[in-house]
Amino acid sequence: MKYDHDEIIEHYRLMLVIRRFEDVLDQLFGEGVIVGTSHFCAGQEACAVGAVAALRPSDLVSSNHRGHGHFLAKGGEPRRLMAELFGKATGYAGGRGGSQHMAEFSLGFLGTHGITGGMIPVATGAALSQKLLNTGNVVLCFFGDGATGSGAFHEAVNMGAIWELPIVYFCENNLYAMSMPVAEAFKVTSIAERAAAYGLPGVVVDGNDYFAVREATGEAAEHARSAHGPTLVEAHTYRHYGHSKSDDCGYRSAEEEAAWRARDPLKLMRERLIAEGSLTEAAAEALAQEAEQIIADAIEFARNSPDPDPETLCDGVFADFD
Amino acid sequence: MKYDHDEIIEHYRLMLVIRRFEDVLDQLFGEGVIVGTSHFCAGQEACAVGAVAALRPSDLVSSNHRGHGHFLAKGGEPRRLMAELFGKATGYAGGRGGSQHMAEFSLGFLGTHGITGGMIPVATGAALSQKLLNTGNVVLCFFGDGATGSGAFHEAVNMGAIWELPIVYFCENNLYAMSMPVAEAFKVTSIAERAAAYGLPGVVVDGNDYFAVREATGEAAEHARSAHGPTLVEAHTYRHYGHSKSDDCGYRSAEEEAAWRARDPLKLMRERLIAEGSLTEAAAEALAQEAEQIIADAIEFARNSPDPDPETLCDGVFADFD
Amino acid sequence: MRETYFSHAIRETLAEEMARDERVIMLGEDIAEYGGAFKITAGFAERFGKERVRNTPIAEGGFTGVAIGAALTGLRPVVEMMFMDFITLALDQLINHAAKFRYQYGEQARVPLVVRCPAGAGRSYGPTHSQSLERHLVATPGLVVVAPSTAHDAKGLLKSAIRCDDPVIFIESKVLYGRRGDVPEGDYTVPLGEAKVVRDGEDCTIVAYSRMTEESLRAAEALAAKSVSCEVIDLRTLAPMDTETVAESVRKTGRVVVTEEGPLTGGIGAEVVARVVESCFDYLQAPPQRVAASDTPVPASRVLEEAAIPSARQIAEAVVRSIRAG
Amino acid sequence: MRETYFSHAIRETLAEEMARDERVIMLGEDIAEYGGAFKITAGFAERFGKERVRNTPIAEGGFTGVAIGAALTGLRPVVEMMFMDFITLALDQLINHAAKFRYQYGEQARVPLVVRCPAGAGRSYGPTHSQSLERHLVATPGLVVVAPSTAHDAKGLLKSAIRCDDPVIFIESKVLYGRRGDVPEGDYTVPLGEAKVVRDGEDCTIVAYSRMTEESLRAAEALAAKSVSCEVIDLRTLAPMDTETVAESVRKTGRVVVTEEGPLTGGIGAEVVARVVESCFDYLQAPPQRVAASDTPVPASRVLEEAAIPSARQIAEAVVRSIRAG
Ligand SMILES: Cc1ncc(C[n+]2csc(CCOP(=O)(O)OP(=O)(O)O)c2C)c(N)n1
Ligand SMILES: Cc1ncc(C[n+]2csc(CCOP(=O)(O)OP(=O)(O)O)c2C)c(N)n1
Ligand SMILES: [Mg+2]
Ligand SMILES: [Mg+2]
Repeated sequence: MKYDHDEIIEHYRLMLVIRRFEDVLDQLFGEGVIVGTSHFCAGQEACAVGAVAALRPSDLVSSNHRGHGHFLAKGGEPRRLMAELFGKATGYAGGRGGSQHMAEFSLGFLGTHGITGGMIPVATGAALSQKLLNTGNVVLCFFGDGATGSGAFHEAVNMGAIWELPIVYFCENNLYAMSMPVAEAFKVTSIAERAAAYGLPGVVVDGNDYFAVREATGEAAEHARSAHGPTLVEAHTYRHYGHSKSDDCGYRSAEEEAAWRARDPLKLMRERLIAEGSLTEAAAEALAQEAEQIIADAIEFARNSPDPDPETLCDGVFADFD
Repeated sequence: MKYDHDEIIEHYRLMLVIRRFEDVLDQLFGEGVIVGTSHFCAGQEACAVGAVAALRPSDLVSSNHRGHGHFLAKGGEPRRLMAELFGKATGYAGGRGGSQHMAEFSLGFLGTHGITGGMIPVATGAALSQKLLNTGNVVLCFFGDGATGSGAFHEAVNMGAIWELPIVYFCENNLYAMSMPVAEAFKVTSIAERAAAYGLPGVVVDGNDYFAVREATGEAAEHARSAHGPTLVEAHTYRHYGHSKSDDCGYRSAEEEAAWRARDPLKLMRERLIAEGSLTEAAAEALAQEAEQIIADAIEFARNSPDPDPETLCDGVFADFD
Repeated sequence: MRETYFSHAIRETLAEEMARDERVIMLGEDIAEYGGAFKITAGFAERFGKERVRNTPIAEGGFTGVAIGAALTGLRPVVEMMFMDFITLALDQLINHAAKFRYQYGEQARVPLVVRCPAGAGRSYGPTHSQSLERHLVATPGLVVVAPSTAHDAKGLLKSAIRCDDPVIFIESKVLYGRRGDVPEGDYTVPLGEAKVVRDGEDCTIVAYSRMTEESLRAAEALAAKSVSCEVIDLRTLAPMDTETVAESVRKTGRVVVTEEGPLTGGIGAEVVARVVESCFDYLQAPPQRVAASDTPVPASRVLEEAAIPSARQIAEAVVRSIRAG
Repeated sequence: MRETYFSHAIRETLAEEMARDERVIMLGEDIAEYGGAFKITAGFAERFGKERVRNTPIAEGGFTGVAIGAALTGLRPVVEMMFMDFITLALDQLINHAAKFRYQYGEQARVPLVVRCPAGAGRSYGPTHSQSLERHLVATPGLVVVAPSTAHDAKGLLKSAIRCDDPVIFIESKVLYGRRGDVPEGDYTVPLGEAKVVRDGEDCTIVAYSRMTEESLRAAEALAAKSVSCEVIDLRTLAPMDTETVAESVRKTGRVVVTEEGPLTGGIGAEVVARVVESCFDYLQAPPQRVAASDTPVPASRVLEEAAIPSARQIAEAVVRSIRAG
């Protein structure tokens, strides 16, 4: 294996943590403990963890509405993420943002956001900063297949291309935008094909395979870092849950779901690591329990955290006018 | 010749009229007779006239900021167009719109418009009407190279493609968007290449050759009419004047300008028609004088037309609330 | 009369109008088989076909523009803007195209378009899924803006909106979706451009629309117990605004409180206040009061969201302030 | 002190700020070699290089978003929106991104962005090239909106805007570009958020900004000849608004006329009136008056455009109406 063993195990554990985080959230929503909405990334963990694994810690990540995995992969603490979902003062956005609006710049995490496609220009601007400030960092910009229909995608990717910015456009193609199948939203069969319209390389990768994702993203990141400009990476993947907590997935067939569950990224990774001898069944079980513990602790933390103080409602709208 | 002789001569005359219209406008602006702004299409007459020649009279045309030629080609009267530029009550928009905001639906002319790219979705919607109302008509949607950078282009062309709407996306690539060379705005060398991103055919055509434009547009229109969806036609052309009346074209080289003037669409057409024996020098001269007369008459009409009545300022904001 | 949900009243209206007029079509994200984020159009694709109930890609500016073009050329499109927050992406098409076409192209141009906008807070959806952005539409000459507060009016106003030859922004409070009210079966319209006195009173006029009408009635109820009599006006149409109904009431009560779910600055309340002082200054016994959301984004956390959005209590307090003031 | 054009004051400021701070960059259509549609940045590309003076494709939403992202991560971008009319295309990035980032992401997030907007009518450019769209920005919590009326303030306010850590919309009247005024050489700032009394008076307060300040002063001049003394306030910053300076004046004069170049409904005037009645109702001797453009798109024809846009005459008439009223 060309990667560090401990790191790989750590990343596998991270994927377990993300999965557990999402599974538990689904329960908490069901029980009414959490209100609002959330978009679960269970099934797409290899994209988040595999792609971020290809970065340096000082690189930046921008996310979208389905961002818990991206944030945890970039070093977000499950406790503060969970607290945000509970709407608590200790959450990453102090309860103001909820699932779709949280960031932690010290980790290089530029934020989840609720406007589909809206962060693609913002991430492109972050890449412009990296270039002009000569940081040597690259930006990894996550978005879904649906977002590629937006004008924001088109305008931003074009600027990333002509200015040869250090950014990787990473499309998690999970076959649907909400209920809209990719084939209904676009006439092209592959989103990576669209890269050509911007004069960019486009690559397709198995988004459920941590190693494949890491490999492809690593190449794209080095391409970007060495001033060759962006790449459009299209990762094929699938979400286990519905679009958001209120979706029953009536638009997907049972066969399709089963086929993708059979290619669950956690299962694939576990099987591979065990086959390679990097992991034992017992160690895998222990990691799963660790993940459970981490999430249980996060819930505990969130539950015991204070609500934001309503007196702070109007604070911080401006940096210079408070 | 596969086209009707009289029609071809008529179209050549139309191109002369458009040229004269623009040349005279330039003078009128210079003299301060006309205020506001205008974008002249001199040099691009073969696009307007050649493309519209490929349509049926009941087909629709949508335009942009550089729309005098499109409007005249679709049957607009020079008098009322000129009156609009004079800001007169007899103009197509009663003086309210000026160069960039006039339409005549009875002619199937959906309008010039001042927002670059903004009419592409609107034209796509008109194509949706044609499809759902089974009119058998197609929409010809004109825009420039610069407009293809806009999100509106991306979003609309994608919808035109997936819904297989009867529309021809006609890009007049005149090498610049204002001062921005195509090669600086896009990494791809040809705009037609971008069609592939939408699963559409893209064709490149010599935009200074009336016959080539008519041929390509005709094929695209029949493709659209027979429910096969849109085509992206890219016509290479060049504007003789600056972007708008205030532009000195400092960004273009004298050689480039000379090379394109040598391929002036009027010159090309005249030479071809004379070579083919369809036109004599004398007849060509007579047509040019006719064009001059038509424009002189239009100016006379505009000059003698009344100003709009300021009392009407607030009329017609709504259809149902006046 | 039958009691039904606000959301069902809208669904029923859309279905009736689609059945009545072939030119009525729908465009929006996930509106076909899925029935839309709020299930308003559930069953429509099966009934009316996917040609007329059209799923769009995620392209709010684009599909609003497409609807505008379709409206100009013979169809009567109804767009579903999944959340009103996304209308920001369509503002160029609405402000620079739909709103201007009739004025600039003249009588030949009509834009019989309805843009349905689920709006407002109260569900802890956070800053980009909770806004009340009607201010941007009301401030644009050429757009009609409608915001019903009851299931009855939702049906009658939506019928009028669909039959109107101007572009109409139709605001649907997400919280009101779950309210029930009496709704006649079959065809009826509520005229656009007319406010309604929904409660008679003598001491103070409360002007509201959409969900805040409910809160205002609640405030009026509470104040009635303290012998303060409030007249409540539901604007129903925000643009063009029915200033006369408001003015008539204020001339009687001498006091006015205006409330809305959007932030204070630059809101609908400012316009109402400006019109009230212009039209009935001499009748005013106290300064008009605005009760609006905080001048902040809408926070997600329930405690913060509740603090941000006005409620009956704040409306009642404003009435009391007004009465104490003079 | 030196007299210079309003447009030159802006150019000079941009150049000085780019020289002072490497993080200041510019983005916009045709701003490099071409110098922008109004030639404000002529020579900048040569002087500062095309890395920092960046021509963009026609993609207002996209490049505004790019600027926002760059601002979040260490640069201080100045965007040129060729015509303010095109800001409609960037409203999602401004309303749902720039304006919310600090509030939702907390203190770590700053958006030191300036969006320069040549605005207003008077050139017969027609409906899509003549608008005053500040209403949309002022009504959005989290945005700073600035609109200078003199070359002096243009320089001082633009310096403050560039040095501000919040997103600032900077409105430049296209007509004012051609005005000359005294402008100190070198560095000075005019603080954001402070209105200015530009003429003292006793009988009526006129509140204005941008080009309407000039018209208001002209009206005040004309009225002085008839022994009516007007106090003229130039708001300068529209958001956050300096209500106190206005209120102080109105408490003295008892009358207020508010004027703006945008249409009446939903404009800045409504907000000013609402604040005035809230803060100095008891001092008002007459109903506040708004003088604004017609509730129409801006027509191209000179006669219509002149009829649509307010002028000194209408402002003076409003003052007289106010004085007659009480
Ligand atoms: C501008 C905008 N339009 C619509 C939505 C509603 N919405 C949220 S996520 C989503 C689907 C996004 O699909 P995709 O980009 O494929 O991401 P996925 O959810 O599949 O991960 C939609 C329509 C939104 N949040 N923002
Ligand atoms: C949304 C918008 N952005 C910018 C402009 C200013 N503008 C008008 S035309 C133009 C260039 C358009 O270039 P292109 O599409 O190639 O058409 P051409 O002028 O070359 O015919 C620009 C930048 C505008 N009118 N609308
Ligand atoms: Mg998807
Ligand atoms: Mg061009």
